[in-house]
Amino acid sequence: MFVVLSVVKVAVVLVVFLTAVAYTVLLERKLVGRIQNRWGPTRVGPFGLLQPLVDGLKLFLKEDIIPSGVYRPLYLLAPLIALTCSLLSIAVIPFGTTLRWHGMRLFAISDLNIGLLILLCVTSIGVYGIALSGWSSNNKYSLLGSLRASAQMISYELALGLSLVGVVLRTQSLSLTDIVKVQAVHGIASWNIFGGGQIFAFLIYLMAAYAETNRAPFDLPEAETELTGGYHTEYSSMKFAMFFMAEYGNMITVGCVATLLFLGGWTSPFGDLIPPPQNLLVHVLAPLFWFVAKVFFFLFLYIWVRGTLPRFRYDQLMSFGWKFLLPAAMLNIVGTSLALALL
Amino acid sequence: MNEPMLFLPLIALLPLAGFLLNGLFGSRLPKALVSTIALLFPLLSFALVARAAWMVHAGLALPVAEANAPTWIAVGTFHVGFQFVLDQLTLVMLLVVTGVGFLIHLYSVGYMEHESGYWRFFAYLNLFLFFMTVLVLAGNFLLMFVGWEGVGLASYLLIGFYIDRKSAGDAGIKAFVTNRVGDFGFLIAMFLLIAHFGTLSFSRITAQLSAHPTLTTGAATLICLCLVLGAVGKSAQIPLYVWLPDAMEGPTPVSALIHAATMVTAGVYMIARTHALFDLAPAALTVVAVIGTATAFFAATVAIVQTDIKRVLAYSTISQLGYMFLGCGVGAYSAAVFHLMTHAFFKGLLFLAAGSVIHGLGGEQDIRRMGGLRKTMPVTFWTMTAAVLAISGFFPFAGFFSKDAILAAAFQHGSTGKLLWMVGLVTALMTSFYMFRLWYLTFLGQSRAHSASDGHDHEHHHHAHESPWIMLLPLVLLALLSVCGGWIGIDRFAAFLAPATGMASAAPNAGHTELFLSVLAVLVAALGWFVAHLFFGRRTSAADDAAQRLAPLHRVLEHKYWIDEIYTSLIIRPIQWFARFGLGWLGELTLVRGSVWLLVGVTGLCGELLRRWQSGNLRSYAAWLAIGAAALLIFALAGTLLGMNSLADSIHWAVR
Amino acid sequence: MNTPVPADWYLLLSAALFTLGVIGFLIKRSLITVFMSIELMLNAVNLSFVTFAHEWHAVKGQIFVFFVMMVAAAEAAVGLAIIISIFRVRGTLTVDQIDRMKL
Amino acid sequence: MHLVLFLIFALFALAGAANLLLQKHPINSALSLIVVMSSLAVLYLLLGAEFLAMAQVIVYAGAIMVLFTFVVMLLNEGREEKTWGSRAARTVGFPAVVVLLATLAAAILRAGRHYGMVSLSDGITTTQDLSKVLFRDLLLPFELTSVLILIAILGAVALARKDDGNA
Amino acid sequence: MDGMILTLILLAPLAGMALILLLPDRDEQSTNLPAWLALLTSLFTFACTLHLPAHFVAHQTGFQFEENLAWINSPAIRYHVGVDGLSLWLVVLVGLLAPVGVLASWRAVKKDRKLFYALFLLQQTAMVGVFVSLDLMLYYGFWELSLIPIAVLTAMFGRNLGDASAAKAALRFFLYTFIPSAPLLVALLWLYAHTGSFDYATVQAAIASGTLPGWQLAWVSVAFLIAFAVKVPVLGLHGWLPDLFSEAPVAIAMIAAGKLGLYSLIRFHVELFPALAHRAAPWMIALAAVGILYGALLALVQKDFWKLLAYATLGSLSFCTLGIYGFTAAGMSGAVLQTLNEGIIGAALFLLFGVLYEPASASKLADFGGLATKTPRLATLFTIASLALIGLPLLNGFVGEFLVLSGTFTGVSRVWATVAALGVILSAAYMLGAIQKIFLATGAPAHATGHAAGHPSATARDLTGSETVAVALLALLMLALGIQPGLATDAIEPALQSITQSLRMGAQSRNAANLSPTHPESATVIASSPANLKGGR
Repeated sequence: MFVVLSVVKVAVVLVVFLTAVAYTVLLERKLVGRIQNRWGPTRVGPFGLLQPLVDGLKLFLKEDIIPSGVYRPLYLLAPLIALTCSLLSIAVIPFGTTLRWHGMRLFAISDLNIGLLILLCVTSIGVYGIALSGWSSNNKYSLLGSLRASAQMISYELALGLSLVGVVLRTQSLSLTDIVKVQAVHGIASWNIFGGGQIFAFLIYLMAAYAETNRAPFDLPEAETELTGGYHTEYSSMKFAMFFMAEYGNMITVGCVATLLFLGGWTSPFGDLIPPPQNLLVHVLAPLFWFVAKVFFFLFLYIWVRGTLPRFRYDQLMSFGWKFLLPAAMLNIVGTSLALALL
Repeated sequence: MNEPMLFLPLIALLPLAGFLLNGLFGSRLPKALVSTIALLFPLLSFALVARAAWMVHAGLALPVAEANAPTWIAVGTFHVGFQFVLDQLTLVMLLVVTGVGFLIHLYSVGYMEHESGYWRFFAYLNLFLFFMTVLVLAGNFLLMFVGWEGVGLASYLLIGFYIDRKSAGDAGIKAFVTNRVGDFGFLIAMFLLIAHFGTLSFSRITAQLSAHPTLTTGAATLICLCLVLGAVGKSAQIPLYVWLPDAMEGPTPVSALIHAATMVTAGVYMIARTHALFDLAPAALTVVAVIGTATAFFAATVAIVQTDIKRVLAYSTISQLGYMFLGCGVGAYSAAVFHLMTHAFFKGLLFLAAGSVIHGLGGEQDIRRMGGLRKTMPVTFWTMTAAVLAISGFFPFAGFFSKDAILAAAFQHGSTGKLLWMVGLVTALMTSFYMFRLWYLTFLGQSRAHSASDGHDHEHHHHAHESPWIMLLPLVLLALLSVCGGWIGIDRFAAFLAPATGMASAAPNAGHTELFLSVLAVLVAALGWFVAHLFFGRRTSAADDAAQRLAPLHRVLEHKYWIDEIYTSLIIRPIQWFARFGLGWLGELTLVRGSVWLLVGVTGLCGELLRRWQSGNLRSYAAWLAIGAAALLIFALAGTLLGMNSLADSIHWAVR
Repeated sequence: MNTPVPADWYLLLSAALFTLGVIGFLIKRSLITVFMSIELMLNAVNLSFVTFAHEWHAVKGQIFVFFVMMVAAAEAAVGLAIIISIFRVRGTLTVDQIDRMKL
Repeated sequence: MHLVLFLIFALFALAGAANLLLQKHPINSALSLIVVMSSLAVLYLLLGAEFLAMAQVIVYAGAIMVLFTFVVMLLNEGREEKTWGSRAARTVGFPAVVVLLATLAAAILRAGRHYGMVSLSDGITTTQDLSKVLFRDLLLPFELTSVLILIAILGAVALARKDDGNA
Repeated sequence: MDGMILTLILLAPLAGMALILLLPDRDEQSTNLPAWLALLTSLFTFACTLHLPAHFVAHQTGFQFEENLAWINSPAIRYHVGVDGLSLWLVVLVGLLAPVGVLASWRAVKKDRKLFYALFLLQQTAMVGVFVSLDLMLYYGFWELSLIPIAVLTAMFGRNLGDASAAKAALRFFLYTFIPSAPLLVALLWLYAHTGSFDYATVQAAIASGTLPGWQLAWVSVAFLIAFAVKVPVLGLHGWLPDLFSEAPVAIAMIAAGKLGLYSLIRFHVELFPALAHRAAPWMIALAAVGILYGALLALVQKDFWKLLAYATLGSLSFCTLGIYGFTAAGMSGAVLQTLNEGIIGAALFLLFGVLYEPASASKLADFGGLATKTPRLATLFTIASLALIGLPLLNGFVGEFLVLSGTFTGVSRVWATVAALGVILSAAYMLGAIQKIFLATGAPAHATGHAAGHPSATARDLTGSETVAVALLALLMLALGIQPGLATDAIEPALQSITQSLRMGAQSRNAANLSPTHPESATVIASSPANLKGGR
C-alpha cells in the first residue's frame, strides 16, 4: 500500500514538475521579450502556449551527434547526473499541508527530519555533472567553461549553506515541515523574511542560489558570447535538452526552498486573521495555492533579474562570492544567534 | 761474647766509595789522584780482611755474623736482610779477592797509563771489587745474587771498556746475556728454596736441614741442578763458556782480575758454600764432576791450537775451572777451594805477564809473531816461567799440590772417580804441553816480529822493552805466591776449612797410593814439557808439519769446534726469526689488528645491507608498510585469534 | 520485513574494503590512484567505527568518524597540492619514476 | 528490507572499490570511489548515523572527490603505463595483504559471535545528541580540527601556487 | 688539613689549567710562559702529594684522608674520595711524573703550548681522580676523563703528524679503551640497580654477601675485567700500545700505560669480586706469563726504539698482572711495586730518548751510533735506567720482579713462573742491544755516519741542566726503591692484607696441595679469618 501510494505521488509530482519546467522556459522567453519590448514566442498555440511542447519535440527529433574525440562513457553520463540531481531535490520538498492519509503525507513525497541537509547534498553532487561534461567533450572552451562553472558552484555552495544556518537556528530543527510550522504561527509577521529577522539571510541565499544555478548575473560559464555555450557546446538534441531541463529544474527547486525557508512555505500571508473556510477542499487547496504563488513569484524574480542585470566578469564573480557573500553569511549567523540568545 | 768490631760491611763499602768518587768526579780529577783513590780503597779493604784473618789466627771463633742487619725485603711471610757473614771459606775467598785484586789494581795503574777514559776503568774495577766482596760476604742467597749479577754487570762494563770497538761491545753483551742465563737458573733455585724453606739465609737453611731433614732427595737434586746451572753460567763451564774467550776483548788487567782470579771462581765458591744441599743430592755432584772433567779436557784441546796469547790463557782458565768443578763433584770441596786459591795466584800472574808482554810489544797479541823476549824482558820471563811451572803441576809449585789433591780425591771416589782421574791426568798432560808451547813461542827462539806478517806494523816492534817497575812488582809478588802458595798443603787447608765445608775431605789413605799419584802427576807434566820442547824447542817447522798431518783435527780445534756458530744458528737465529715472523706477523698483524678489522668489516657489511633497503621505490616502501601493518595486527589480535583473553597471555604462550 | 543483519557483516565489509584499499595502495601506478586508495582505506575504517558506535550505542564513535573526515579533508588538500607540484616539476605521476627526494 | 538494502549497497561499495583497482584511467577510479562513498553514506543511514551520512556525502563525495576529479582532469595525465615497479613490492606486498585480510576476517569472525544484530528499527542518533557530545565534551578537538583545516588550506595554497617570482 | 688534602690535589691542576688558558697568546718564541706555569702547578701538586705519605698511618686498614660529600642525589652519586696503602704511592707517582712530563715536552712542543699544557694538567687531575675516588660513578667519570686528553694530545701533538699516523694512533687508542667502557657503564648501573648505591664499601659488602644473582654477577665482573685489561694492556688487547708509544708526545706516552689499568684491576676487580676474580685467575696468569715472553721477544727484533720500549713495557706490565692474579701476599705487593717501578723507569727512558729523538725526530736504532762520547751524561743515565728495567739487583726493577716471580712460584704454578723468568734473560738482551746500537760503536766507521748533516747522531745534544736533575732524581729513586723497597711495600702490604687473606682462604680451599707448608720460624700463621666467602660459585 505504501509503495503504490508513493509511486502515484511521485508520478504526479514529476509530471507537474516537468510541465512547470517547460512552461518556465516559455515564461522566461515571454518575459525577457516583454522586457526587451518585443512579444516573445506567440506563433505556436494561442499566445505561444504550445511553444515548449514544440521545442521539446524539436530537440527530441534532432540528430544526436557525438563528436569522435569525446570520452564516451563520461560524455553520456554527465547530462544524466545533472538531471537526476536537480530532480532528486524535489522529493524532499513538502509543498502542502501536513495532511495524512493512511499514515501517508499527501503533499510531500517524503518528509525527513534532515531535509535541509539532503538538499545541500544534492546540490554538491550536482557539480559533477557539469565538471565531467566539460572535461569529457575534449574541447578547450568546454573544459574551461566547466571548470569555471564548477568552481563557481562550489564557492557559492558555501555561502548558500551558511545562509540557511540562520533559519535553522530559529526553528531548532533541520526538518522543512518544522521550519514552515514555525513561520505559520501568525502569518506574514512570522515569516522568516520579516518576523524571523532573516532578511539578510534571504538576500544572501538569493544571490548564492542564482550563482548555484548559473543563472542571471552569474551565468558567465555557459554564456554564448563568452565561451560559445560553455560546457554543453558539444552536446546536441536530447543531451542538451537534459542540461537545459536540469538548469530550469534547479531554478524551481531553489524557488521552492526559498519559499519554504523564508516565505513561510504553504502558509497564507494572513495567518489566522482570515480563518480559513472549514471545508476540506479549501483547507487543502489554499496552502497549495499559496505555495505555487510564492514559487511563481521567485521564478518571476529570476527572469526579471536575468533580463536586467549585466553579466559579472569571472574574477569579480569569484571575489564577490568569497569576499562579500561568505563573510556576510557568517555575520548573519552571528547576528541571529546573538538575537536568539538575548531576546 | 764481645763482638769484635769487624766492620764486615765496611770491607764491601770501601771499594763502592772508590767507585762513587772516581765515577762521579773522575773525569775532572788528575790521573794521579784517580789512581791513588783507586788503590787506596782496595788496600784499606785488604787491610781489614788481613786484620780479620789475624784475629781468626788469634783464636776468634768463626762464623761471625752481623747482629742487626738492616732488612731489605720484608713482604708477608718472606723476609730477607743485608746479612754479612764471615766464616773460614769467606775469609779465604776475601784474602784472594782483595789481595790479588789490589795487586792487579797496582799493575793496571801502569798498564792503563796512556789509555783514554782512565778514571772510568778504575771506577769499574772498584765497582767490581765491591760486588765481588758482597757476593762472598753475603749471608743469604738473595744478597749473593746481588753480588752475582753485580759482578756480571762489572764484567760487561769492563769488557766493553774500549767503546770505539764494536767487537768489545758485542763481547760485553754476550758475557752479560750468557751470565743472565746462568742467573735464571740461580733464580729458579732461589724460588725452590723459598718454596721449601720459606727463607734464603744460609744459616737458617742449614739449621732446618740438620734439625729435621724433610727435604726429599728429588727436590734437593732439582735445587742443586739449578744452582749448578747458575755456577756453570758464571764459571764458564761446558754449555755456557762461550763468553769467556770473547771477554779477552777487554784490557788485560780485567782479564786477569775477573776472568782468572775472582769472578769465574764464584761458581765454585757457591757450590762450596751450599755443600749441605749438594751432599743431599749425589746425582747433582756427579753431574758437577762430569761437567768439570769434560770442560777441562775440551778446553785444553782447544787451547793447544790457539794463536792469541790471551785466548790460550782463557781456555786454560776454563780447563782449570773444570778441575775445580771436578774437585767439588767428588766431594773434595776444600781441595777445590785450595786449587781455586792457587789458580788465582798463577793464572793472575800468567795474565799479568802476558799483559806486560803485550804492553812491551805495543799491543801485539799473536804469539806467532813473538819470540826471543827472554833477554829483553827478563823479569817477565822468570815470573812467567814460575807460573808455567806452577800451572803444569811441577813439584814445589802451588799447582802441584792443589791439582794433585783434586786428582787424588777423584781417584778415591769409586769407579767413576777412576775414569774422571784418567781424563784429568790426560788434561794435565795437555795443560803442561800448551803452557810450555806458549812459553817457548813467546820467550825462546828468534824474534819473529816481522817475518810471519806483512810487516805493516813494523814500527811497533822495534823496541820491545821491559815494563815499568809498577807492573813488575805485582808479577814478582804473585810469582812468590805461586811458588810457596801450595806449601800450606791440602791437609792443613782442609782442616782450616772443615767447619765451613762440612765433613773433612776423605781421610788421606795409606801413604803409598798418595805418593804414587803425585809422582805420576809430575811425570805427566815432564812428558808435556818434553813434547813441547820437541815441537817448539829447536826447529819451529816441526809444529807446522804436525799441523799439516793432522789438518782436519787441527782445523776443528782452530775453529773451537764451531761452538759459537752452532749456538748462533741453533738458538739466536730461530728466536729472532720466531719473534719477527711468528709474533710480529702472526701475533701482531693477524690476531691483534685482525680483531679490529673484523669489527670494521661487520659494521660495514650491515651498513651495506641496510642501504639497499632505502631504494627510493615507493612501491617497495608500500609493501614493507603493509607487512608491518600485518605483523602489528597479528600481534595485537593474537589474543582474540588464539582465544586468549588478553595480549599478555598470548605473549606468555608464544614465549613459553 | 525488517530482517536484521548481524553486525559483523558490516565489519567484514569494512575489512574487505580496507584490504582492497591496501591492494590499490600496492599495485596502482599513478600517484593519485594511490592517494585515492588511501581515502578508501579511511572510509573502510569509518564504516567499522560507525558499526561499533551502533553496536555499543556510543555517540563518540560517530564523533570520531567526524574527526577522521576533517583530517582526511585536510590531508587531501595538502596531498593534492603536492601532487600538482610534483607533476609540474616532474611531468609524470607514475610512482616508480618519483624516487628522488629532491624534486 | 534492511538485509536487502545492506546487500545492495555493500555490493555497490565492493564493486566500486574493485573498479577503483581495475580501471586504467584515474578519472574512472575517481568516479568509482564516489560510488563507494555514496554507498557507504547509505550504510551509515542503515546504521542510524544520519548526520554522518549527510556529512559523508557533502564532505567526501561532494568536496574531497571533487578535488580529486579536478586534479585528475587538470593534470590530464592519461592512462597508467604498464611499469612493473620493484620486484620486492610484489614478493613482499601480496603475502602481506593476504595475511592482513586473513587476520581481520578471523578476528572478526572469532569475536563476532557476541555482537548483536543491526536492524532498521534501532534508534537513529539525531543530530542533537551528536552535537551535544561534540560541543560539550569534545569542543577542544573540534577547534583543533578547524585550526588543522586552516593550516591545510594555507599549505595547499602555498604549495600549488605557481611561483611567479615576485610572490 | 688532612680532610681537604685530596680535594686540593685534585683541584690544583685544574686551577693551573684555568690559569694557563687565560694566558695571552703572545708569540711562541718568547719565554715559554705556559710551560713555566704548568711546571709550577705540577710541582705544587707534587708537594701536596708528598704530604700524603708524611701523614699516612702505616698499619691502619681502611681508607685515610677520606672525604664523603653528597653530590648528586637522583642517582645516589657521592663525592667520596680516600686513599689507602694501595693508592697512596700511585698518587705520589702521578704527582712526580707531572713535572717530569712538563720538562720532557719543554722543547718538544713548539706551537699551541697553551692547549698542550692545559690538557696535560687535565690528564693529571683525571689520573689522580681515578686513584682516589671511592664512588663507582665518580671513578667512572674520572676514568673516561683520563682518555680524552691522551687522545687529543696524541692527535694534535703527535710526533710525525705528516702522514696522519698520529691521528690514527689516537683514534685507535681511544676506541680500544672506549668501547669496553660501555659494558662497564652497564655493569655499574646493574650494580646500582641491585645495591642501591655507588659507594665502594656497600657494593663490596653486597657482592660479598652473595645475595646478587650468580651468573649476571659473573658477566658484570667480566665487563669490569675487560675494561681494565685493555687499559693495562694485557696481551691480546694491546693493539694500541705500539702505535701510541711511537706517536704520542713523550709526556703523554710516559703516563698512558699501566698504572690506571693495574690499580683498577686490583681495586675494582680483585677486591670487588674476590670469588669471580679467582675464577678468572688461571686465564689472566696464562696471558700475563705469555705476555712477558711475547713482549720480550718482540722487543728483541724491533728496529724502532719507541716500539721496542712499547713491547718492553708490555712485558713488564704483564709481570704486574701476573703478580696481581697470583693472589699471594708477595706477588700482589710485588705487582704494585712493579707498577711504581715501571712508571719511574718508563718516565726516565721516555725523557732520555725524547731528548735524542727531538732534534731530527728519528727513532730508528740504526740512525744512531757512538753517542757515548758525544752525550756522556745521557749515556750513563740511559744505561742506569735500562739496567733498572732489566732488573739488576740493587735497582727497583729487580725487587718487583723477584717478589712477583717468587709469589707466583710458591703460591700459584711453577711452570708459569719459570716461563716468566725466561723473560728476564731476553729483557737483558734487547735492552743492552739497544744501548749498544745507540751509544756504543756500531762498526761503521764513526766519521762516515757521525757527521753526515742532519744525521740524528750528528745533531744529538746532551741533557740540559734541568733534564739531568730530573732524570738523576729518578735514578736516585730507582736506587732507593731498589735498596729499601720497604718504603713502598710497608704501606702497600697491609692494604693488600685484606685481599690476600680472603683470597688465600678461597685459594686454600681450592688447591690445598701446593700451598707452601707453614714453617716453624715464620710464625705468622695465616689468620684463618672467617671470611664468609660463599661467593657465587
